Amino acid sequence: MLPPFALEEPTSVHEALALRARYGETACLYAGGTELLLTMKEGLLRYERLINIKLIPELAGMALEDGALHIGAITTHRMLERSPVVQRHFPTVAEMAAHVANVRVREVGTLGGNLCFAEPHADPGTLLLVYDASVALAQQGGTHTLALEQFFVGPFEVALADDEILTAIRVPALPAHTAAVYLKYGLLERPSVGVAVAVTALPDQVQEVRIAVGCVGPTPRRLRDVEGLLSQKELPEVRATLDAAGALAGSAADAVTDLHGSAEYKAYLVGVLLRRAFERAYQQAIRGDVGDTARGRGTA
Amino acid sequence: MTDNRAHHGTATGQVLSIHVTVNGHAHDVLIEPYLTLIELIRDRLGLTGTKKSCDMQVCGACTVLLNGRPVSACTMLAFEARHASLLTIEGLAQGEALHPIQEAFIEHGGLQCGFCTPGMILAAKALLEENPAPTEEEVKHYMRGNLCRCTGYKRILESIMVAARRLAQTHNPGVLET
Amino acid sequence: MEPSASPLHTVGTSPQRLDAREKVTGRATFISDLRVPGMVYTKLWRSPLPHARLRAIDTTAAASAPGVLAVLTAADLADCDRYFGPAYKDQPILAIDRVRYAGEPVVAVVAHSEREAAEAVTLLEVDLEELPAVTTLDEALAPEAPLLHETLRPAGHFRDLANLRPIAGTNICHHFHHARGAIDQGFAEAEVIFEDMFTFPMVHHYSMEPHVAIAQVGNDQITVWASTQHPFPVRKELAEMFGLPLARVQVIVPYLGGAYGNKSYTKIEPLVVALARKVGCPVRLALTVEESFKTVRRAAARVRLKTGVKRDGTIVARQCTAHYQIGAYADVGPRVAQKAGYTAGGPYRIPHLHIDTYAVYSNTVNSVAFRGYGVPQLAWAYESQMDIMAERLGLDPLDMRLKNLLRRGEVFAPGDLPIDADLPGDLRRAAAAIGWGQPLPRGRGRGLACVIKAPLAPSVASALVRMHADGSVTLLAGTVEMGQGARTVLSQIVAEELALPLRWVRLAQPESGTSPYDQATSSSRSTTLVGLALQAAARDLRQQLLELAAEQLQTHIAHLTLRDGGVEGPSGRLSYAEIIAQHFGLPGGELIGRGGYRGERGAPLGGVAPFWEVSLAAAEVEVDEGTGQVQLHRYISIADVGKAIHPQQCEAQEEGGVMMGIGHTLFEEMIYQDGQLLNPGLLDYRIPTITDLPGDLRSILVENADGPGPHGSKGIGESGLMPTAPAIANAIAQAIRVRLTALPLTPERVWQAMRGAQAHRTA
Amino acid sequence: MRFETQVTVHVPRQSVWDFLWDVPRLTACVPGCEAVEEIEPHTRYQAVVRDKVGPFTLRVPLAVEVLEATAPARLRARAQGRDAAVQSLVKVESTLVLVETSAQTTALQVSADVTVLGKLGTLGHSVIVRRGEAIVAQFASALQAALGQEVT
Repeated sequence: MLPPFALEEPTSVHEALALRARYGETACLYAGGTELLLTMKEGLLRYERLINIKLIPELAGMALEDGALHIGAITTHRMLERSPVVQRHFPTVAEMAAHVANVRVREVGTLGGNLCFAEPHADPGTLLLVYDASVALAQQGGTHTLALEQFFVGPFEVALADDEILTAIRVPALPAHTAAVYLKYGLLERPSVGVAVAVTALPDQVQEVRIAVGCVGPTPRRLRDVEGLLSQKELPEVRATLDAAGALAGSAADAVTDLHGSAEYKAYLVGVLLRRAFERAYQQAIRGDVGDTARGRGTA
Repeated sequence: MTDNRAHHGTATGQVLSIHVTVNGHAHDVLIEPYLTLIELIRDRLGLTGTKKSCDMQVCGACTVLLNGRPVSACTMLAFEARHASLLTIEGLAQGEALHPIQEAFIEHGGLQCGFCTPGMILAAKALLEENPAPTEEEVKHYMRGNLCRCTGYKRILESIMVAARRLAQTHNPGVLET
Repeated sequence: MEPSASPLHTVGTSPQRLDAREKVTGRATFISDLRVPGMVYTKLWRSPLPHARLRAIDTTAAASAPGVLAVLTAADLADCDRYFGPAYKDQPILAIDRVRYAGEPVVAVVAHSEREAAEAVTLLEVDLEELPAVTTLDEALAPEAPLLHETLRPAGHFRDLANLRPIAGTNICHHFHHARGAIDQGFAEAEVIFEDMFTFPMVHHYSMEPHVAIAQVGNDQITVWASTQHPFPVRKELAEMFGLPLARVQVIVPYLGGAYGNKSYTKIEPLVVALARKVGCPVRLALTVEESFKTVRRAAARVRLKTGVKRDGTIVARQCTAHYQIGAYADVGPRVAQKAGYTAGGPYRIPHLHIDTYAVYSNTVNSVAFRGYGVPQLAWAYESQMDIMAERLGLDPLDMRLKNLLRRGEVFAPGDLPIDADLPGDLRRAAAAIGWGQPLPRGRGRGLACVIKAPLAPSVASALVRMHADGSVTLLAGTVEMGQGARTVLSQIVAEELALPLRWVRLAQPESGTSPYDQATSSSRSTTLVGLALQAAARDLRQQLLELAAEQLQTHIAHLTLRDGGVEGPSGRLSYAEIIAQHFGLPGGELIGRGGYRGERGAPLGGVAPFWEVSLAAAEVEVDEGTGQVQLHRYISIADVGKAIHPQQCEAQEEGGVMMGIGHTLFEEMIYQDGQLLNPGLLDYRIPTITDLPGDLRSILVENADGPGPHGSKGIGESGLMPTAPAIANAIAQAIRVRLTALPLTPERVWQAMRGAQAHRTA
Repeated sequence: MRFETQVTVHVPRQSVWDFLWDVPRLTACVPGCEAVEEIEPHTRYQAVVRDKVGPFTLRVPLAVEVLEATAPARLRARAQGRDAAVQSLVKVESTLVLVETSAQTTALQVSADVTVLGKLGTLGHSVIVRRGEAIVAQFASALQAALGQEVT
């Protein structure tokens, strides 16, 4: 049962921003509502108004723009999962989307909503970090972009001001000879550990490794120190470093003990998934079939 | 608490008039913006085939098809059904002629207590419209969000695989649609 | 019209479930779908604290909230007996003076809508004075532990609980002791002695439909539509609490959306009745899933086993000490400890046996009946220890079990039913089916387990078969259809006796005022024992038909047979309709057959087991040595069903049981912290999904027609989940040489154990 | 949930002890602590604490009770209250131990047993654990800062 609220339905970003400005904290943007409505049913959040942004054409649609994928904020996980464009050019993103929660949540939940709600146990943010994705934030003044990495502030907390709206997500294409892999792991409904790795490599030559970890810490984050350990190296050296890198990643992940498991175990799992993800990504990178799979729950 | 009630005060008045097609029948209903789809279906329209269990989009008991897409009625706002075609379990059979998925569930023991069955069958319908010849792995992946505590799933999986084969045989699965 | 000559001899075939059509079309009515005219709604204020004194309750704001009809506390219900419970009458309708667990109902708000009731609940001000709480076994058993109950009032409901043994000054509400042979002598004879401890967590039934009840009170009469497996015990309890004759309490039970024990005996019914009495209109209480989590669970257990064996693997002695952590109120906790304790030796020949089990109160959610009734906790221990012993003795776990398994006809306990199954044969089938002994790749292993359970005994069931003027019949029996398929199977049994097509047979939903008495829809007893009562009723009716037909056809009964809905003899055939029409002189009236079952008294627990529910399993797993994750490749479940009345449903029951068992084996656990349940919902409490289905899940039905039920049937409702945990743990031990003694076997536990073993080896 | 931390301040133990009873200044160190009123000197106080995790705000009127005051070494207090809106109950039992590390320096050991009951759990256990850690740490460093001014 939901506490009562009124509904606003702007049809343009401009209109939506005006409503944001007028109602401030007493109103909340509403897209898929999969997370928002749950917490409202629990009585944890009460708003006088929900601002439904699904009628705003500018927020819809996906397109390739000079190699980068432009994703409208109200694009659902299912759309990502099933879009031929995404499947062809960003197969790992499509695979990841295909394993978000369950099909009903994917049908309704939006990428923009997922990123803005910033529930720590989520998949998309982690993977998109290794693509150096960015978000477009509209204000009455105009729109500015922010690196996704800066967008995540804390659990349920993002760098989105009360008078702003996230309009789109931009996902740059991976460099040549690069493959990304997303592995997640968990026993409960929500993932406990998510590790994304993008590897740029030629046979036996690892040029660049990008690593992001999610679910474990307060927010998804890039692990640049760990990336440094593995980049610009010959394969044998990288393999020899993987255990150390895994350990470092584990501690850098800032895990806490909770219902998903002990901090110790989660830190360890980060290392395991990192090693497995690296091997897969490397193999694909040198085979030249970029992208590949984000694997589902418990199939690490 | 008083501050919360103040909240309501400002919000309660609004009523939305929506047009929705439910199981092929057109309805014009007045709803509050905060009414959930399951409240509309069960309490206002009296279609109690849609079941409520976990109330957090995990179990799938309240699965209904909105324009053919599976959604959790428990955590969806009723106004989202505006101008849409809604299919609940009551609308799946054509009178006394059951849908092949319903028949398969009966023949292969895909149900016991029956509480998860409406959602299970509707999710299976959405799956088979999207992927008429799924592998067992594809069925498992799609149906992961529909829980059953009685059957152990084996016969649900069988039922869906059999229904898929039967639907493939009937040249135009569309005829069974509402 | 004549009943069509559609195929008879339905027993042993798998006709479509009689409830299937309703259920796939959404027309089946569950209690949560019922609307009674004038019905109002209630929501409850529940204690956030695990143990506290109720200082004051301020209801003024809530009482004046929109739509509110009444705000009631225990004080408002003083005009009835406010306590209930099947073992002890220790549970108040609403908390009286004290709350004993986090989630205990304290105040009820009745309003015109659920929404108004829920809003008003948030306006209640309840002043609680926190008291020290015990939420673990250790805390509850500590010498100075705070006591949950100072005095106890036995309910006298169960014959086998005639002598409850609480231990004064402790939280132990029942101590069950059972011994055979002389334990000291046994251990003296033993060559090797094993001592191990195993733990089993609190787990939740998660029936898809949470508890719900609607009560209507008036004209000196109570009507309750209740989600209960036990309409008759509930009727008795309500009659006692509200001072009415049994005849004035009507408990009606439509379909249940799953139960598995969580809807056994009395739960929320007294509350809705009490509220309906106050507000004067029908009251509905539908629990949310979170509330069901705060209403029922399985008893957690800590089991200590000391087992003495000969080097050749012969078991000579066992001492079992098991503590069941029950909740704040006893419910059936004491009986769970006792009935399960009675079988703590397992299906094995153990000359010297010494068993002590205890039911221990704690400030947690009530532990109630749950499929397996305390046996899975003990089987987890004794079947795990069996493999520990085999490994240490250098024996094959299969051989060691075969050596000790009781044979058919052997005494289980003096005065009780001798073993009525071929256990070694069943175990060999399980082993063969899983390819026992064949080589496996690294990281894989196989495990076995066999379990025995004693059903409810002695029990009582009665039944009526009404044949209408056209020859069709209505069956009246107290069995609740909760998914197990009773309506179909019981109808098959009668259709068989009366040579009627299944379509002509209908089992009415249980209504305590009109359905004949049945003690319980539980303990895997319905097909067997209610089946016997209905079979007897059908035979009574059959006899009446034969006698009338003999008279009407002027021949002797011996020359008559029932076929295709009629009676045939040398001189001709009469349909049942014709027989009835001739008898009454008009196409009306009806014939009524009566039947009953009464269990045999005696045996150590007061009733002789009508049959032994035995269950065997074989599992093959693969362990991911990186993550500790366990993957189930194959699972074989063997159920001794005696005779499968409906083979498809017997196999389905098994499969469902196995998956439920996989849940408590691999991930299910209710987690308490600071006296509060942290995971009362599906985001953090994980039950099996279709992706957890083992690569190959097979159930094998053993049919030796050696059961007491119709056509030699036996009950198997609980069989599937009883051996799951030890079978899987034994497979894990074979796969990675690591032994786990605490459930669930989460990847983290497996990983920790692997690390521990590694450290141990390297050290 | 138990949280612990320790800070050292360059202030004699007695002055630290005195500071602890300077209610306005002490409560200024408690993150999110709004109004505080003294019900009974050195024994009972009423405070309101506000906390925020993303969009989730908690506003709890707390009844504070001093359980033990052993000058100048040890102070134990219990605070309890409930946020009706969020249907959650918060209990904090905190202990401050003052150890004289030198005539001029004192080690402050801060520990808190925090219990959060009710709906808030839905946010996820980890979120609450992190907030608890953060709050205790902030409190300790605020104390350090405030006492730092003392010496200058």
